[in-house]
Amino acid sequence: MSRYLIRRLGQAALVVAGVVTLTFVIMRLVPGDPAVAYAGPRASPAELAAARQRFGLDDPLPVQLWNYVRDLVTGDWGVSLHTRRPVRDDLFLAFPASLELVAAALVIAVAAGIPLGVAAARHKGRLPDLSIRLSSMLAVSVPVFWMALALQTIFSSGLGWFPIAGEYDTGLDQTSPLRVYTNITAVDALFTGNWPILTSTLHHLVLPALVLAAYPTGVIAQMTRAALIEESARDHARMERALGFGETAVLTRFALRPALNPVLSLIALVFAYSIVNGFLVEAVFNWPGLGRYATDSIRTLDTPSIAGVTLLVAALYVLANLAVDLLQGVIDPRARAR
Amino acid sequence: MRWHKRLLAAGAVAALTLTATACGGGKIRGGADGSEGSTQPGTSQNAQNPSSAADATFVYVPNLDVVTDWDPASSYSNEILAMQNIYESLTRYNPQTKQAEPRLATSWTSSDDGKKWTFTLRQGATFHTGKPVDAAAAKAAIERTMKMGAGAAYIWDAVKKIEAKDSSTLKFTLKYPTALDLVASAGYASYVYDTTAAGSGDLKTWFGEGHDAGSGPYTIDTWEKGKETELTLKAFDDYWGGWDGPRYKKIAYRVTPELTTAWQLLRGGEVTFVARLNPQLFAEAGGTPTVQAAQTPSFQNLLTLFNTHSGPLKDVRLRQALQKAIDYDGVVAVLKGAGAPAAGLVPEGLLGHNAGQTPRQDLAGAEALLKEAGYGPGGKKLELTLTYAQGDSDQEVLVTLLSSTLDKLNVKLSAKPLQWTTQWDQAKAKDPAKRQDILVMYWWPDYADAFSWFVNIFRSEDPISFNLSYLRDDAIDKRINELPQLTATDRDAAEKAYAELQNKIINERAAVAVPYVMNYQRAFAKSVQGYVDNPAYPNVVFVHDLKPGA
Amino acid sequence: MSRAEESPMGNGTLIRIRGLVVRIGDRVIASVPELDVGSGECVAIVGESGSGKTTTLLAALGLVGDVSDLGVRGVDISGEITVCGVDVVAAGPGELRGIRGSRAALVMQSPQAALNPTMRLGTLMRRALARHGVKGAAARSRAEEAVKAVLLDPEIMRRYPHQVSGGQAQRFAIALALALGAEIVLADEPTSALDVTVQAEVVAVLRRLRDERGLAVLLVSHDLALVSTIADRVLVMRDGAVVESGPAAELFDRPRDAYTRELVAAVPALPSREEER
Amino acid sequence: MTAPVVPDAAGAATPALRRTPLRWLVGVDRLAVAGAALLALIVLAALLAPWIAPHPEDGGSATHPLEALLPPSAEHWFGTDQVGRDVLSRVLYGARTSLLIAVAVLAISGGVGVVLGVVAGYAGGWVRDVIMRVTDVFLAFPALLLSLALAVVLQPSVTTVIVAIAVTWWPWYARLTASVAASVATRAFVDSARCLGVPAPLIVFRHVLPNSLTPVLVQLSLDGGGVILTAAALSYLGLGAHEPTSEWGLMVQQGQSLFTTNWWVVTFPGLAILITAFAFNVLGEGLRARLTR
Repeated sequence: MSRYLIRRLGQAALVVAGVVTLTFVIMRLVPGDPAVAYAGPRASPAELAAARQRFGLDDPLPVQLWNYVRDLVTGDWGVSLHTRRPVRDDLFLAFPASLELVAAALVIAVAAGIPLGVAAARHKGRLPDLSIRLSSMLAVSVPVFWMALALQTIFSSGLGWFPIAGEYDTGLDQTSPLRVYTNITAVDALFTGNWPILTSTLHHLVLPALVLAAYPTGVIAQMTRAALIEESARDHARMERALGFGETAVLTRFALRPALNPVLSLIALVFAYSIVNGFLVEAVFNWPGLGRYATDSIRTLDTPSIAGVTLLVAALYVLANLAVDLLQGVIDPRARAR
Repeated sequence: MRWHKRLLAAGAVAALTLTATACGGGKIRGGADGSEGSTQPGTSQNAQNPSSAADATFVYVPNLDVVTDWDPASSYSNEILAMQNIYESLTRYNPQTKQAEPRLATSWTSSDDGKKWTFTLRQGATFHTGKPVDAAAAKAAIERTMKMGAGAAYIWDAVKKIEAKDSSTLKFTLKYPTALDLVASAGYASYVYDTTAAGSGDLKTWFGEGHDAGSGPYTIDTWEKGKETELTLKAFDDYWGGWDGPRYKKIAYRVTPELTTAWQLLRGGEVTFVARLNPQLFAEAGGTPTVQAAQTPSFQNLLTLFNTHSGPLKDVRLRQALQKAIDYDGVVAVLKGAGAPAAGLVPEGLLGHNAGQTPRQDLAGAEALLKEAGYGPGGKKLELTLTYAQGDSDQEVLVTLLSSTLDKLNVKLSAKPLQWTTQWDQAKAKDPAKRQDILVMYWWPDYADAFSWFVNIFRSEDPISFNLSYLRDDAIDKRINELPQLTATDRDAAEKAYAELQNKIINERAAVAVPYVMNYQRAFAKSVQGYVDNPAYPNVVFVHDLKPGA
Repeated sequence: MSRAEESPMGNGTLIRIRGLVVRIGDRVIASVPELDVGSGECVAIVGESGSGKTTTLLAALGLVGDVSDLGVRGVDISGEITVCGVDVVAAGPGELRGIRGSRAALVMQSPQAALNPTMRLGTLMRRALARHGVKGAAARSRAEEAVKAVLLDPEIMRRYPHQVSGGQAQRFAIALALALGAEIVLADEPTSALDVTVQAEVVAVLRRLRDERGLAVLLVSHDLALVSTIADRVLVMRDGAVVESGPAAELFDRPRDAYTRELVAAVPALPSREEER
Repeated sequence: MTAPVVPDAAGAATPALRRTPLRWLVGVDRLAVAGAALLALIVLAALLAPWIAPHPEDGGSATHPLEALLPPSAEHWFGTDQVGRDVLSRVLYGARTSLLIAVAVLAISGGVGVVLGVVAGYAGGWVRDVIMRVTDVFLAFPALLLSLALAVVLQPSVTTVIVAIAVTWWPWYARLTASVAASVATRAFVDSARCLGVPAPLIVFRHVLPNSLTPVLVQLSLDGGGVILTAAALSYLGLGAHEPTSEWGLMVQQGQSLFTTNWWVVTFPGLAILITAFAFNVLGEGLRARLTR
């Protein structure tokens, strides 16, 4: 078991190393001189040279890569060209809000996707199945940025049911200031018992989280359905039927747990995907997460920031996969034996 | 099983510690600046109701992050929105009179040759640090700015020496004649600040932590990078301008990149002022009773610079044909008020503006010129490259219309939207063959002086920096070099010189076409009284000048 | 379950099949004119794979097509199947679930695959008992008794399927049937996935339960050696049809059908039933 | 892209069905047929755009600044955009761009992925390890993120979109093919080919490749929708197609601040993306249900 863990960790480390190298290479290919971008359009040659030296742009590429890796490891993710602050600080500020949004979306997706998948599997081949399959295909086909605009126009500005944008009513910072620990507003508000900010945050979360949940709900429903159907065709399901259990019981009480394994791996995949998809949603709802930071970085060709965002999301993805592998051990005892 | 649970728990703890250490643990949000005694529950006005009560909050909606650099010496970016409310310069530009007016300086004189300037400073002004604003402090601030040489510090390039004659007399000696009162009104790098604010500490670091050392009506209250309400300012009680009558006691900057969202916030009464809308939303704002809309011409115009040095456009006839091909009225029509017809290079409101030179589309003329050069319908196909700013919808409109028109004239325009650094790199390429034929970019001056367009864009330079039409003309260079002294000493002569230069550059050399001047389209709450746009300070609202109405 | 007492088939016939034809599409998968299994009796169906023997067994539990993608749509069952007094062909799902497990239990070919991999054996046992109304202490004692009856350590209920051997798993499947009070076990190739020594264990358990408790067994197998040690009567199927049936001893000694002869001849050393006994 | 191929239940009774050609078209495959029909319609619309578009010149570089932002009418069914172009015509021409991108991306990434995957699967050993570790690295980026980063590097254009997406998608096919090819490579006919002295490349491309293709083809049709969405997202962020190309994502981006005032500029291109991605997904799902059984 621990050998499996070590091998798995080694694999993850290898992937992270590859990710860092690839990111470095891509960032070196970005047109334009980062020194110029940093020093500004009116920089003197001396300022430019200083900037070049600061970014180590005069060293040979392998040396630059080595320095880059060394800096990353020691927590120096470089300085953003557009905010002029350490990229790491920027990411720490922006990421919790993104995490909050993505987590909310995934909660919705799991809470809706799995029951829908079960229902579809239960009524396989009949109308409920077809309609669930078609709507989940629709959900994975919708361009999020467009859906975000549409929902915002209809439900916020049209019907006025939800706030237009933002993470919470910023006026509340005055009347009931939030003490931050994790920087995830909903979590901090919950643990410090700051109900005004908590309810406001949840209210603001509804639309963006729903939009962002569309894709994961669709794929989770489809995957749950497929995995359940596969699982319910196995010998053990026949055995459970022969023990007198009905179809619904076989699906939910017996087949669902082994079927969750592929669904879980899918969730890890969808988690990272949703962070990036969230960039597009955040822009529309002005959610103060990584999205705005990333789009600003792209607009200004801010290579250290783009690299930071890329590395962070890729690293999260690797971590999520690792976590899922471990979780699968909890769900499926067979995996523990590997 | 147990092994897994332990591992997962350890992971969760690690993640928590990571975030907790990152934010210092248990901070009050909105109190990023620990020393400034941040907000207390219930003591201040709810930002939700900007229009009520005496100490109302002015909620400004910018579409970009506000602060990248808190140092008044090097600040050269969007933080001007806040800086102009925190810091003051010696003078402030008035676009109506086209002249600098008193701010921290109450009066000034210049010598006949325009090389010696003496400013008399205001009595009773104090910095937020408590120190009085005197000539020595102003000298120290400007000298520090000059010494750092960052951002827009170049505006002081002409200054040879600064002397504090007494506590209220500041004397500048220049290397060459310059309209220093205009320089001192610049939006950036002109601030007077307390250079001793950080004590023995490093001043730049101290600024970077979110402190200020200005003399303006507001001072930093809270600053939280990356949050929606990035920055709030509060009244500086000892401001020399006083706080009589109803005034906004707080300013909040609520960053909202999406125009539609910004508009909906304003319509919903959540914010006070939206700096930028699109024409359609602006029209809607005009028809909304709780909102007022104001449109003001800016000092920012769009330039299409033609490559006079290499490629097909070396032929002046082709450049003139392009000038005639641009659908000026069409662009302005599509922009629906976001852009106004341009007359010459210098926007209205600046010395040098030339009201008569409004260009018109002339397709027949363009066709004739193309024919003469062997191109046009029936002739050779002319292939041109153009670069413009990625993500700028207004430039995109121009480019779309231009390529549509040129298509009919047998000119194939291949237009590329690029990030500025890329666009600029390509334009500066050593190999002329790699440069574009047409470059589209905005230009605006760092202080209210038309000289900026000429010295930066049309004076010969090597290596190339902003002379992106690659014009090399000794006669033009000579005239450009004469401009500062004329501006400083003889405004009428300066006016004439500007007119002549524009004729030479636009009509004779056809180095550039100016499709339109940007208009600012602001929308703000009905309750705001006394708002006047000042294009010399792009997007800045001088909040102290306003009155919160009912 | 009290239905056992009020069974309408007082004469101890647990399975009665008459004129059963199972079709999928136009193809006849299994056709059995007559088959009866009485209480305490062991009837075996033998034949090569694809002969329709498993289909016949599943049809008795109403489980034909339960895993197929087409569900009931493609499967057509005609004829009469009565199991523990329930008309399986006509019965609704609720009625079928009433007899499954508690009166007629299934033992499948691949022992571990037949047990849910994510569930401890005890959990499965507990849920199955609860499904048939046995809960709490009664359930615990019944489970323990049943597990002991198949010669397993009750500790095994704390394990997952992948942690037990094939023979243990198979005996546990039989214990499930015992705990639920089944009168007949329908065993589909119960030993073919097991080692030879383990096979003997499982067969021994089945035989003992039949002898001691009167448990009826419908055994499907291709293994004539196994069948000969336990079956009272035998049906031989080929290509969906019954080619020969009769008492085991008679059939092994004097196979009438050519195919049966082939089968019998193929078994290297068919042990004499007399010796075994 | 995200959902791995999960074979539906394989009942013992089904083989008989596989031979009935009628079932292929009706029965379970109504989904695939519906998806294919919808997609065929979109392809047809794209091919015939110059003839069926009411204002074909608007699909290209024409502009009519004086007819800007007209609401839908008999003359302009979908209204006009900021510079007066017929939105319907641009949506039809946009189908060309989107389908071109989808086909190019799938061809490139599918081609590269299949070749590398077959090599990895057949060769095994360190070759497989190296190729798989490289795909691991690529797969550690969410596809849109890596495409974004690449699109930033390259200058915005349709080609950029194709390259940026293809670079991030090939590893999926490499993975899939490698696992299928590995199992095909152990089958008897490959062994016998090897024993007969058939050279390795020939075995790979004559025998292993054709037998590994089916799941890849299913995956390709499933991924069409994902490519369309990613391409639209890139153009929406200003990293893809640019004026005067008709592209749906670009149209949404250009019109997004007009949603409350001129809804038609955004709504129709958005719907076009939705429907096209949906058609690909329905087709892919239908094929998957059919072919993996």
